[in-house]
Amino acid sequence: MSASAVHSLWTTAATAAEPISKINAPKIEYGQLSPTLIVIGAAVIGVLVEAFVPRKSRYYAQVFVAVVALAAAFAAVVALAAGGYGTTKAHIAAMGAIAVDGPSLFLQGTILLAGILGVFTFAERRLDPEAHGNRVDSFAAQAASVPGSDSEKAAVKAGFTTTEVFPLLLFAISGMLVFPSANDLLTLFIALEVFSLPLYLLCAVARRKRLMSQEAAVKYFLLGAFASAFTLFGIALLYGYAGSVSYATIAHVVDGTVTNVDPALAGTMGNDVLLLIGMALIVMGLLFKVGAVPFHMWTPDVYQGAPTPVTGFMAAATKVAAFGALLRLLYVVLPGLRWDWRPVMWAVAIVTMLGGAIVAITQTDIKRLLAYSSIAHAGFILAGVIATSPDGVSSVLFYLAAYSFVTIGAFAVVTLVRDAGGEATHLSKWAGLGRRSPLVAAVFAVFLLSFAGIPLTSGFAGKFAVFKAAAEGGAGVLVVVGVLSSAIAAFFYIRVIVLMFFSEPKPEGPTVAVPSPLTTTAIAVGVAVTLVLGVAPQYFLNLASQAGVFVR
Amino acid sequence: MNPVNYLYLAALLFTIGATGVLIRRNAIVVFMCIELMLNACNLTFVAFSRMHGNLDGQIIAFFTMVVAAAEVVVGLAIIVSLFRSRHSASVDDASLMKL
Amino acid sequence: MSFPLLTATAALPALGAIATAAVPAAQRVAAKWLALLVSLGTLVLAAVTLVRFDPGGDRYQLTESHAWIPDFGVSYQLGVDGIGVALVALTALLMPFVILAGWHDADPHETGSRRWRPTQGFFALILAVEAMVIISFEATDVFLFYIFFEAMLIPMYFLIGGFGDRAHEHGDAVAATQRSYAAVKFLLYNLVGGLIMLAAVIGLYVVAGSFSLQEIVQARANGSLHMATSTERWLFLGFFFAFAVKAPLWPLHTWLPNAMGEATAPVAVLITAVVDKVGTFAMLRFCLQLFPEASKWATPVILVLALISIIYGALLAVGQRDIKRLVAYASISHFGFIILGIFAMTSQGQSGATLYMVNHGISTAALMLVAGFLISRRGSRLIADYGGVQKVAPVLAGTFLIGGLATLSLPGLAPFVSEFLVLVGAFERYPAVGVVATFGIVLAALYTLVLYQRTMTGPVKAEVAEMPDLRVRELLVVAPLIALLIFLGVYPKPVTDIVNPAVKQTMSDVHKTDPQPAVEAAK
Amino acid sequence: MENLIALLVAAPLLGAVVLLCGGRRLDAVGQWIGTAFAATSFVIAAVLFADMLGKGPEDRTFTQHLYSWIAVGDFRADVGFQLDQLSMTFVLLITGVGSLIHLYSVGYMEHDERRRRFFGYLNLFLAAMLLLVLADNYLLLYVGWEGVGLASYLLIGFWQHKPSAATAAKKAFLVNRVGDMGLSIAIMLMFTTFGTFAFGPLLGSEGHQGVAGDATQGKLTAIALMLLLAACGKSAQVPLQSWLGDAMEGPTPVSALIHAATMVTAGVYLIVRSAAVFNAAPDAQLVVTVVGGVTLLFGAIVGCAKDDIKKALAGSTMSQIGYMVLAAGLGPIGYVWAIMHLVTHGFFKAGLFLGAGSVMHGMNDEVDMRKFGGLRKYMPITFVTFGLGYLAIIGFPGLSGFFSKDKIIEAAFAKGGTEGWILGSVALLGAAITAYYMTRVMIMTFFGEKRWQPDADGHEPHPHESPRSMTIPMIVLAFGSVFAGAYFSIGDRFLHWLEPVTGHSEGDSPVSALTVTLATMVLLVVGAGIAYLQYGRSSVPVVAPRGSLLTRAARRDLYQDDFNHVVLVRGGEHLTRSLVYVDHTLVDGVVNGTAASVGGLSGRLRKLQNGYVRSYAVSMFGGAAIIVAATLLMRAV
Repeated sequence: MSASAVHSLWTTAATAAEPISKINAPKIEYGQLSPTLIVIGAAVIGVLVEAFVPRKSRYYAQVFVAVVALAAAFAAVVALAAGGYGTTKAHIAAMGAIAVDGPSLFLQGTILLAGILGVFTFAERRLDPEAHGNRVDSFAAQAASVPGSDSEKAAVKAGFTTTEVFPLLLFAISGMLVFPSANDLLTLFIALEVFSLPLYLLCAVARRKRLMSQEAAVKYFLLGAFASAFTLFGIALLYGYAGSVSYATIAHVVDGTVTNVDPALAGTMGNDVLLLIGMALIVMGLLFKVGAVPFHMWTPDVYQGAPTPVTGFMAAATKVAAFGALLRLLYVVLPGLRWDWRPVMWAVAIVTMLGGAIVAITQTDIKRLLAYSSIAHAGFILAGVIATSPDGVSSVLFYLAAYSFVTIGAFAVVTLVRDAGGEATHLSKWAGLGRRSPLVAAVFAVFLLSFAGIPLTSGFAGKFAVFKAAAEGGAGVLVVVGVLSSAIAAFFYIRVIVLMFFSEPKPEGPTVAVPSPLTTTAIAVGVAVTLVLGVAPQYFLNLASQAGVFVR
Repeated sequence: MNPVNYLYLAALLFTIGATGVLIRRNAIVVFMCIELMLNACNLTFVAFSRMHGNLDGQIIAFFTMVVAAAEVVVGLAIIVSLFRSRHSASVDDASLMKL
Repeated sequence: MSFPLLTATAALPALGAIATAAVPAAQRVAAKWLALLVSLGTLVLAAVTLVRFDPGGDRYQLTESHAWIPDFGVSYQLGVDGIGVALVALTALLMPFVILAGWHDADPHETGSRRWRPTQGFFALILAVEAMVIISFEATDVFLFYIFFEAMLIPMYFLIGGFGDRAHEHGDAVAATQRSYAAVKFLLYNLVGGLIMLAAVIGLYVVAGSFSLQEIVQARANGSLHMATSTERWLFLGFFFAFAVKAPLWPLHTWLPNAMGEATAPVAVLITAVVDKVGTFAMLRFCLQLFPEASKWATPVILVLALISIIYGALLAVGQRDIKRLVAYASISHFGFIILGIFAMTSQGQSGATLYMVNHGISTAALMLVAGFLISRRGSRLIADYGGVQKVAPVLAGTFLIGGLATLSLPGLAPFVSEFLVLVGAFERYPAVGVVATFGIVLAALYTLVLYQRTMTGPVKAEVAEMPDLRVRELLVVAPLIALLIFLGVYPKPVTDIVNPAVKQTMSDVHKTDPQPAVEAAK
Repeated sequence: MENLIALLVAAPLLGAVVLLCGGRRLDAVGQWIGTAFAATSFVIAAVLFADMLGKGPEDRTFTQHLYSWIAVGDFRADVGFQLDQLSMTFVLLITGVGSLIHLYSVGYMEHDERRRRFFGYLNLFLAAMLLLVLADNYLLLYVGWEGVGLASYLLIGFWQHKPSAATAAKKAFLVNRVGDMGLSIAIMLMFTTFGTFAFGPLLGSEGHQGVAGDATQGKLTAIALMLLLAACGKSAQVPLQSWLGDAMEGPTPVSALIHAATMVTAGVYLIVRSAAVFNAAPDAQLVVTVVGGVTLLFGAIVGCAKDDIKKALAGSTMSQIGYMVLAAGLGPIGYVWAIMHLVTHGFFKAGLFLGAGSVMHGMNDEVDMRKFGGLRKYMPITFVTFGLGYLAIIGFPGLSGFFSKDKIIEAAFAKGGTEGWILGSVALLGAAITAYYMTRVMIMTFFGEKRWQPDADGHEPHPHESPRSMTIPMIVLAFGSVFAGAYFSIGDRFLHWLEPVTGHSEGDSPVSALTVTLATMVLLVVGAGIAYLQYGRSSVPVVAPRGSLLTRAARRDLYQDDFNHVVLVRGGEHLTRSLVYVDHTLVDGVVNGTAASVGGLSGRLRKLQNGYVRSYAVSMFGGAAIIVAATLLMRAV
């Protein structure tokens, strides 16, 4: 970089006598950002509720606020989509920070619905036996107090409950809403942190098995922060490469179609090493969030340790948000780099599919099992991402929608199977469940079959869509690997079914708690979506394919 | 002085931070190393912003500090609660869940 | 549009399944009757289909077509040709007997919660299987077929793993583990096959851009759709693998003996007489029509495998100690014949194969169900545990013998016609193959008669001395089947007339004609 | 009139259905129902016969087409009947002898509670056998062919509680299946060669010539040999003869009807029926004669050593059928004589078996001739009828066997050339041996002093004459065995009767008929004489002496059975057992192995998840490094 250019910076600044007020005020399309804004607002209200509403009624207030807010946000999304913002009127809002287009609206809708179901499972208070006459949910009475300490006993006795989880959830959701629609790297990073931090906390506040819960939180937090540091560094490098963090600009620079190159930038701009490393690091950060091998190792531990409602929500919503962001990054920013990132993504997809499926075989804890299965599914979705075609986008969107509902439903069922120590997550305890309570077992079997991708379930439709897109995108090998790994995966889903239906029930086996309408709704919706998307997916496929176009 | 050197320094810091994460046991120290990595990122932003002659990088640096601060809050909360229940902040002790 | 007969034929058992499953725990007898009535109703519908079907008419009749998942190029297309309608009829025909034979197989005997309703489940699952099998015989859309081809595994899986023989020589615990092993083996084998087929299905879509069988076949015929040789072969292999697992063809057969051995006799019949037929049927309908060239390319290997199945299956049947496993291996041998007939690419071979599917269904049903009655009486599947039964239960022994004679395809019984047609069909194109296959009939006699001799003749074993003869219900199951065997053996025309045109079509699809007799050829 | 043909088959078939499905309520009258149906079809046969005699020799072929059975592509098989002189001969023999034996069984099976089923089986047999000889195409013939196999299976194993009986039945069916394999291959060959396997177009009927001759030598020989294989199975010819001896486990009437008079001669029918094919395949004919010659001696030798009266007779049956096959192998020279011998043999062999049965009936089912002796005093009728049958079979001048066998020997010489001499001398030798073993049977059974003792539980047998229902058939058959031959031969009646179907030609015999006859006589006397010296003069030991090597070999059917046992049975068992092992370890093992290895891999990969957050970080860091490196490399290369 030449000294003259640097000098010119100051000189222009000096000669610019007129005040800085020339900077015209930012223009924010509040209407189009309403979904996010509503949720954030609700989250803030939630905080105020914590501050001012008396303890007894906080729970109800929080649940009310959360549900209403999410519903409203969803309504807003629908309204926007109906208003054509998903298709014709799709554009960049908020000074280029946020893209309002098909994918964002579709994913925001999915996240919001998942969020509502999440709130339901969070709010479930009938599963655990009452403590001192107070209904309790699956969160610690007082997260700060040491497990088993007097202070905790006191808290339980006083009937405290951690109602903060609801605002935290809302904050997380708001971050997730922004994440897939972020249109510059800074927004991306902020959104990432906004939805990650609350999740870290939520992981730590389990009522039972607190040590595991806290350990999960620590692991999640450290690794998450580690990953986001990489992401940030990647962002920095990309900024260095393109001189801007806005997707459009970077894309232009990548394509070499950038207009009026500032001579000052000529030095670093177009330095592909920066570009490639930066891209790799950002992608890595996103792959961490979706739990792709080799960035997956947090998944099993966190899924197992976190309170099951949190796990369910996290497993569903995080994947949706992260894949949305990944899609936008690869399709909007880096399409010019296809030939660089596709081979890498191929490799990642393959090891993810196989790794997840293979390791899952020998798992003995249902939550860990589902964790590994979620890893395998991340691999399948990656196969669709790699297709780099409109079909690829829509298939991924569809898959995410289908997958998130199955996941929430499955984890909701996990919360029901309990013994003295809380949830009985060890597989051996599930033996003969089909004999004790056929209905619950059958429902869980439906979810498992959907995970396994058996026809007439949403899992099959999604898998087919993704593989089809991949094959059309010329990734036939991925399809074959995917098929093989789903064969392997089938084995452990089947194993659970065998356990539930064909093994004799253990005398000291767990009991199935009768849930409140809340969890019941969550599960019912899960089953319904699973079957509907399996038998008559056309409507949603249309939705997805309409939503399959990014704005740039 | 050529601002590119700042990039080298940043990369160095980032690597040191990363290495620290990998080798240190105490959760606090690990966390500090992560902060170090974030700082390296900030330095990079600023350096580039200097080189490109636009202010985006510097603004981003401010955002990053805020985020880092938030992270500290959350992080410390978690680590402290872990320490209180285990009387140890060693990340290696926190390995109940494995396999 | 007219009344959707085909849909109705498949939908009735489907709805019946739901209804049966919904019957409250207390009224399990009602569930049985409901299931029986539904299956009879389906039989009526199938009969109507058979009547409405005009052998001289279009290739696919009673067709229905509705858009289903345009995004996947999938439409809900039904239609039957002679082969399909025959097999639909077979399925519908066997079901009432299966249900009747399994009348008491699912009476609850283990402690479960009051919501545990094995009986309802058992019959609901059977009906579900019927529905899925029927629709996959009717589907003319590859994807639609695939969906049910795969989906039918699940109810079958629960039928195999969930319900075993009432008494078991090794006690309940062992029985349970063996059952679930068999069920899992069944599922995984077929699932892997199906998934590999899925890859091929997707590939087909990428190549052809449609799943409609007729469209693709036409497109290939008029050259508007060109498939690279290698592509066609890969796709063919993908499809064929799945069907070969289902059929099952050596060396993919090992799941069948486990499944049939552990499942109750009616379920075993369901597997071998109905579900497995989907595999051979699909070879005839999909492999040959979609990939004629590849089929011809693969023929030599497939013929060899079929021969191995015939001889190997028969020899292993001879070596079995377990009645049901013996029947299973016999079936493997018979499936060898069917596949041999299909890939002989002669009208005799393919008509024979189709006829064979029908006849084998009936004859195995007869043999297996009687075997089931026998086993339910003594509570053991081991041949060695029986002896001299004909002395105490002559009718049972007699029906068992007739079933056996049908299995060894005695002239005058239905299987003979089909088996001879298959042999001739194979012989006229590949004499050596025909001759080797003929050894199968000797081995068939061997394992059948050995089985009969060991179980039914000789001095009466103490354990069977008190064995009651066939009850009315059981006789009601067996007698019609035997009558049918004899009728179709003496007068197979009704079936052949329906099948022949379809086979002629298939033959023209693969551009094959029957070889001419040497003498006329010389002239 | 021709529409009666179907009834021939239908009547006994109906009988079988009625008896087998009738249930216990028919137990009392079962035997009479069965006999009635058999007689019915005999009457029908007689009517048809009369009708046929009314017609000229050329239009004596009746046909009846019922319906098209199998029709796929060019493959057409109809259910239709063809009744010509050849089939007529068989029909009369089958229904006639059949009815008699039904009658005989009424007495013989009196005390068996499963009588009804027995008669059902007998009727089933009649139906199948009639179908066999009446079918107008090979596939339908095949139905009858296996039908009689089934009937014979059921009847041999009628006393299923005896393991030996069950085994014998199974053996019979299996060996026959091997023959059937030949028949089905022959049919396939015919279809691929000629496009048809119906008698009319293939073999030709009155008026037009069949296409049988048009094919190449090779194909014709193949077809002929396959037919021969079938014939060997059914007619117990070497190498498929092993089942006949064991088949004697069945009730004696069964042995008489199926394993002497009718079913076992089906092979001869098949060959003669397929004359057109064989005539065009001389090589195959030679093989046929060889098979016939070998079996002729084989059976005779076996017959000499057996002490079980029925087994001895079985050996003789084998040998006599050997004569017929030999004759049939000679072509037009021999066809007629083969059939003629077949008919006469039907009479006297049936008679002999019934006699044997009557003896057993009187002797508590004892079959060991060494425990008989001097029975002529106790059962005179049996003695006389048996004696006449004996004279007939050894070919005593003037009796049936004399004419038929003599003709065959002449024909054998007439074949001319070396094989003519060989076959002729073999036939002569056979005659001698026949005389020997039959005399032996005769003497051991009816002459000498009584040798029977109380059996295990002290029952002293009280030999007595059998009831009339048994003796009448024996008498009738005795008449047949005495006069049939003469009746057929005077004025060559039989020759003229059958010639239109089989054709006939006198070969050029190197030796005159008279010489042959004289030679036969001499050898006859010699054979009988030796037997007399051995058994008539000296007393017969109750316990069989060790005997010469040949004797011991003959007792064990010349070890041919042992060979089968060692090679086929044992070998087969080993094969199946090893295959079961293979299936379990290899075929199944491969799959399970893969599954296991995946599981193992899973177990190992699992270890990576060691719970230490820092190692997770390492994997992330490594992953990141690899991705970065990969992306850069991707660009570099």
